[in-house]
Amino acid sequence: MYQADVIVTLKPVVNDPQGSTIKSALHALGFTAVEDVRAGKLLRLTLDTDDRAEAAAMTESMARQLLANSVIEDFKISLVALEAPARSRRA
Amino acid sequence: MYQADVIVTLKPVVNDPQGSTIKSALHALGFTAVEDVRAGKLLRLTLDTDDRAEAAAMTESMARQLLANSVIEDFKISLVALEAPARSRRA
Amino acid sequence: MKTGIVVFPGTWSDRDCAYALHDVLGEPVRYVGHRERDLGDLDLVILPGGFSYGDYLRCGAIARFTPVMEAVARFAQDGGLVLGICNGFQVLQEARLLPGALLRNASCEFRCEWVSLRVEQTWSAFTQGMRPGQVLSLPISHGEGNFYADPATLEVLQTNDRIVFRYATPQGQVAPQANPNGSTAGIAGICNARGNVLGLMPHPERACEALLGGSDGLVLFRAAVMALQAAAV
Amino acid sequence: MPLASARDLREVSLTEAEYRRIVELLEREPNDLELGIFGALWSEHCGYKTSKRLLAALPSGGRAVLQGPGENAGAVDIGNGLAAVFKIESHNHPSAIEPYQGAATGVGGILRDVFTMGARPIAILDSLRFGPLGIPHNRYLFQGVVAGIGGYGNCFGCPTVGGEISFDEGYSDNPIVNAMCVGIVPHGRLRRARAEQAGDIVLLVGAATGRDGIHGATFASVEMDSTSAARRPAVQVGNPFLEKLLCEACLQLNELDDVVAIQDLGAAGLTSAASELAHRGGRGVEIDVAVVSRRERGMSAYEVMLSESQERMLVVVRPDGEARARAIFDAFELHADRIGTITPQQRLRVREGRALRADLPLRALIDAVPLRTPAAMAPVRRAVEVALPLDDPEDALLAMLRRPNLRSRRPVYRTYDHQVQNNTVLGPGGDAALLRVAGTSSGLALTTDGNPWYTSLDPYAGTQAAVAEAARNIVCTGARPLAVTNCLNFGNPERPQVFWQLRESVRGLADACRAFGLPVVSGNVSLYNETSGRNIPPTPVIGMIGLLEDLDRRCPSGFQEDGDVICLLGETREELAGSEYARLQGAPLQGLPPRVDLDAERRLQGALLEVIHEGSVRSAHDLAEGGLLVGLAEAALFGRHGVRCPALTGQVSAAALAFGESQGRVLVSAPPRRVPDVQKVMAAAGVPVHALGVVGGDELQVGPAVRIRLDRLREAWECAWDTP
Ligand SMILES: Nc1ncnc2c1ncn2[C@@H]1O[C@H](COP(=O)(O)OP(=O)(O)O)[C@@H](O)[C@H]1O
Ligand SMILES: [Mg+2]
Repeated sequence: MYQADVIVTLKPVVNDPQGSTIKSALHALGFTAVEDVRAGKLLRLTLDTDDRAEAAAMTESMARQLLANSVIEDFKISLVALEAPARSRRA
Repeated sequence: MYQADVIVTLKPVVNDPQGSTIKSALHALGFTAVEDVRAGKLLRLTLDTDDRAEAAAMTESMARQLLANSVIEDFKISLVALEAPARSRRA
Repeated sequence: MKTGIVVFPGTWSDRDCAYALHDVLGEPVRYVGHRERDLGDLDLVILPGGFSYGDYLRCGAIARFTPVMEAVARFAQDGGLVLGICNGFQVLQEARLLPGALLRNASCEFRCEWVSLRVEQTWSAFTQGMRPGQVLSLPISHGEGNFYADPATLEVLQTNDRIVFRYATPQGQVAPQANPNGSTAGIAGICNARGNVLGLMPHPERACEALLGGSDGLVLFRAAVMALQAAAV
Repeated sequence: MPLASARDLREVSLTEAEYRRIVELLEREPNDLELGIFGALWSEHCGYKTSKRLLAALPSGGRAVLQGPGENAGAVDIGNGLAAVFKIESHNHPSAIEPYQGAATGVGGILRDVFTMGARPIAILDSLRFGPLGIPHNRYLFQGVVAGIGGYGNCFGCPTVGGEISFDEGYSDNPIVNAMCVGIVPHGRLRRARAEQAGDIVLLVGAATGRDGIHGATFASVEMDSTSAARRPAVQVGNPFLEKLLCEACLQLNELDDVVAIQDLGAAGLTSAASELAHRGGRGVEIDVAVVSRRERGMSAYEVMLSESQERMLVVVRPDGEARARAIFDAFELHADRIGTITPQQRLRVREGRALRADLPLRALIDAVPLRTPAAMAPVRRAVEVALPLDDPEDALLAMLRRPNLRSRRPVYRTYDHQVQNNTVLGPGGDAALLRVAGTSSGLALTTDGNPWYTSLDPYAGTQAAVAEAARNIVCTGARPLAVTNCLNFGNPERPQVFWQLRESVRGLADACRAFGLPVVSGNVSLYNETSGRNIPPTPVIGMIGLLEDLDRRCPSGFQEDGDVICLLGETREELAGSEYARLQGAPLQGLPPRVDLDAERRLQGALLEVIHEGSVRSAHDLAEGGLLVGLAEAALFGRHGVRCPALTGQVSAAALAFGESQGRVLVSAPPRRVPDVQKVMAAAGVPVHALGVVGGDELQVGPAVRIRLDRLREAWECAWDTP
């Protein structure tokens, strides 16, 4: 089992209304040292494979096809091998 | 300058309609090895401080106050020291 | 003119579109399910508004992979008329049938209100018979209608006269205070190079009767009828 | 010697006497699961044990009533063979801890109550109360709740067309979030959730079941370890997308004759839904929890039976119809578990595979709920004269228009889709919303009303005022009031003053509805709105629907034409207690609220309908919070027409004249030649008419003291929400 984290962020040239709204809210709370906020997404996938290369290829392909839109977004993948949790261990 | 990434995820016990819908979509695309999808948020903050401890404390406090709701969400912080980018360098 | 109205899981403007075309304009319509692959009998295909797949992940991202979208792509390729309204516009972009993307509204809030649109070109299938500079009053209802395209794409849209509608004041002035969502250059609707595929954020199907506040939406649907009649001759 | 410890009982909110009663009814000790089931069904939420006796006094019958209280929602005839199905419900507690999801799932719950009856939801209204916006936490709650309501309704595709919002210290930390939903169904397709035939199949459709909303944190310790509390989410994430699919599927199922009942899962989940469904039909039900699709591993029978996971439905079908029903679920990509059957014995039997886990008589669970009548105590009240100065009426008016309680709600309702479905004739912003009944020329008028200050001063009169105001709002559109739903939001009824408030309020509701001939066909009670010992103000919310047979006879609330004569209908008294002006002046909340004269109100409303229908008036706007000057300003701003009036005169103080909130008053405008018609009808009904001035210009001008350009008025009225 692998856990694949896909972090999807808006390309730097695309402006980020959500980030700016959050930044203003943080300033209003007194966190004036915040210079910039960018909002992104995390998609945490649990993959039923023990082959790291396969997990990586699969995730890359999912990110390209569906999880990120290349017109506006970039993505980054990180993989962690998982101990199969007790609940999914098969007898 | 520090960059603080705050990853906000739904607590494992909370239902994640978005995650399950994305999972079905991935299955429909043929990625049947996907066992689970959980959707979360990334907030990438740029902080105007060179003090790591201060950056950490500030981010923690922002996450608690605004960025995550502890009733349904968990958060995780990671910090990276930044080269001050040209635009914010002061003369 | 026979119109097909595509229904994705989560679509909700399907019934409103059917009402506008069938009940108000008297045109035959049929619903097209998201798994259908045959659009052979249709002249116009509408991708209506709504929250296909809950707008989870990104608006339109999941819907674009449904079987019907392959058929829509072929249909557009063959010159059929395709109209994407609101969520339908987002689906068309995700499917790369139209360029650009729609970001979260600059206010970060959903907006449901009447806006004024300036007609920017009159050569596409959906604007024939309109006057350049004509102002239409239509409702919007979206949280992610902030049009974005990179500079090169914008340039292409501009030079090929593919920007169809811009948000404007009731007097027809394109101005920041008339822009409800922060769209680049006030863009509310664009078409493809051939002019047979149009995507727009406002809801013409909600503006077909004085009783509900206005009937400028009919101008757009009638233009499509005219374009088809002209093509048939 | 009972098996259950005091702690176990506390966790299922049962008293020892109630426990003894259970043992008596069962003639044995209940097991843990059974005790949990009793706790749930005998709870305030499901069993209405504190309010049931009071609610029995509400009038609920009448010619138009197709379904009174007792089903998922009430239903009334609206002509053309159609029924309107509607109900209001609270989601206060979840909204207090997670405002977005709390409010969103509240909307989800009320939508299900309506489409469960076979009706297509056509409108949502939201009635909201918060603490003052100056306090950041209240602002956070406000923003989250509004976003959650829009988030769910917009995605689902049902327009949010009305509601109300008010702010008062009494709601700090304990917001009130009530949502009302209205749907439409042909009479013959109105569906009741009752299973009358043994052998029918019970399907569970929609979301998988998780450990959501299970009470009794450490109860049933045998089955749960110490980490179980951490495993229980306090709030759920709403899934409006799934709900939309469920709705469309249910509406299609409703067309099948083999489908005998549809019931949503709400409070106490499967336990309550299955029991009520079977009990209403005089049958029993047997469920196998092992078959239920789960979100998590290791859930016990107790957790499955009491889970309150959202977006789930029970569907009962004839055995022959199962395949047809499944074809519909498949088309919507919904999975359905066959979890049980309807049985001849009137019992709830819960199995887990082979093992029988619970076996309880439904009569004991549902009919035998022990009712409570707590002590009631009226507070000591004195009639205090409230006299207030009015130095600068112009400044005062601008300040009033900026008040969070009075300012324009547009920043809120423009975040709600209020047009989808193409029937919104008058959307939010006026007195009541008006929706076309699709396929007909008639309209439905919808409103919610409630004034916490009047009910604080006098819950009986305040509740009557709410009914009267709701009816007046409906009548102002030209529609005739038809029926009522209500949500009773109160503090802890174990406190004698709170129970007294509840009792008085229900009495006021009953008396007012009787006087207007309006049936109460549905409603909801939310008690224990108490935070750190502070109870909310008594907050009954009235939802009302009205019928306008001919939409061409509708009436807008804003002034329409220059030269029209503005008339005030009704009587203005020296009534400032509980008013927004009193709050602006910082006066303490004391005195008697504005008097409600139900007879005068009825005459006014009857006469107003007459002049609207004969076309004598071009606009009608009811006077409520803020009184006459605020009402004039609103009608001017709604209609984008100025106003010219000579100085106001009357028998009362300047402040009461300008900003007093006497009930039973409406502002109308009429073309000069129709004014005599208005006067004649009003005279016949004994309703006072005062010609105030004329429509025209781009200013609001009232005597020499008030002269404000409309754009300045608008600027004040449309100020941003976060201006405290
Ligand atoms: N929460 C809300 N949701 C939708 N509409 C609202 C909401 N609150 C207020 N409105 C609309 O704003 C208008 C004015 O509200 P309010 O001041 O409460 O009116 P009234 O005093 O006539 O009841 C009404 O049309 C109402 O429907
Ligand atoms: Mg009103």
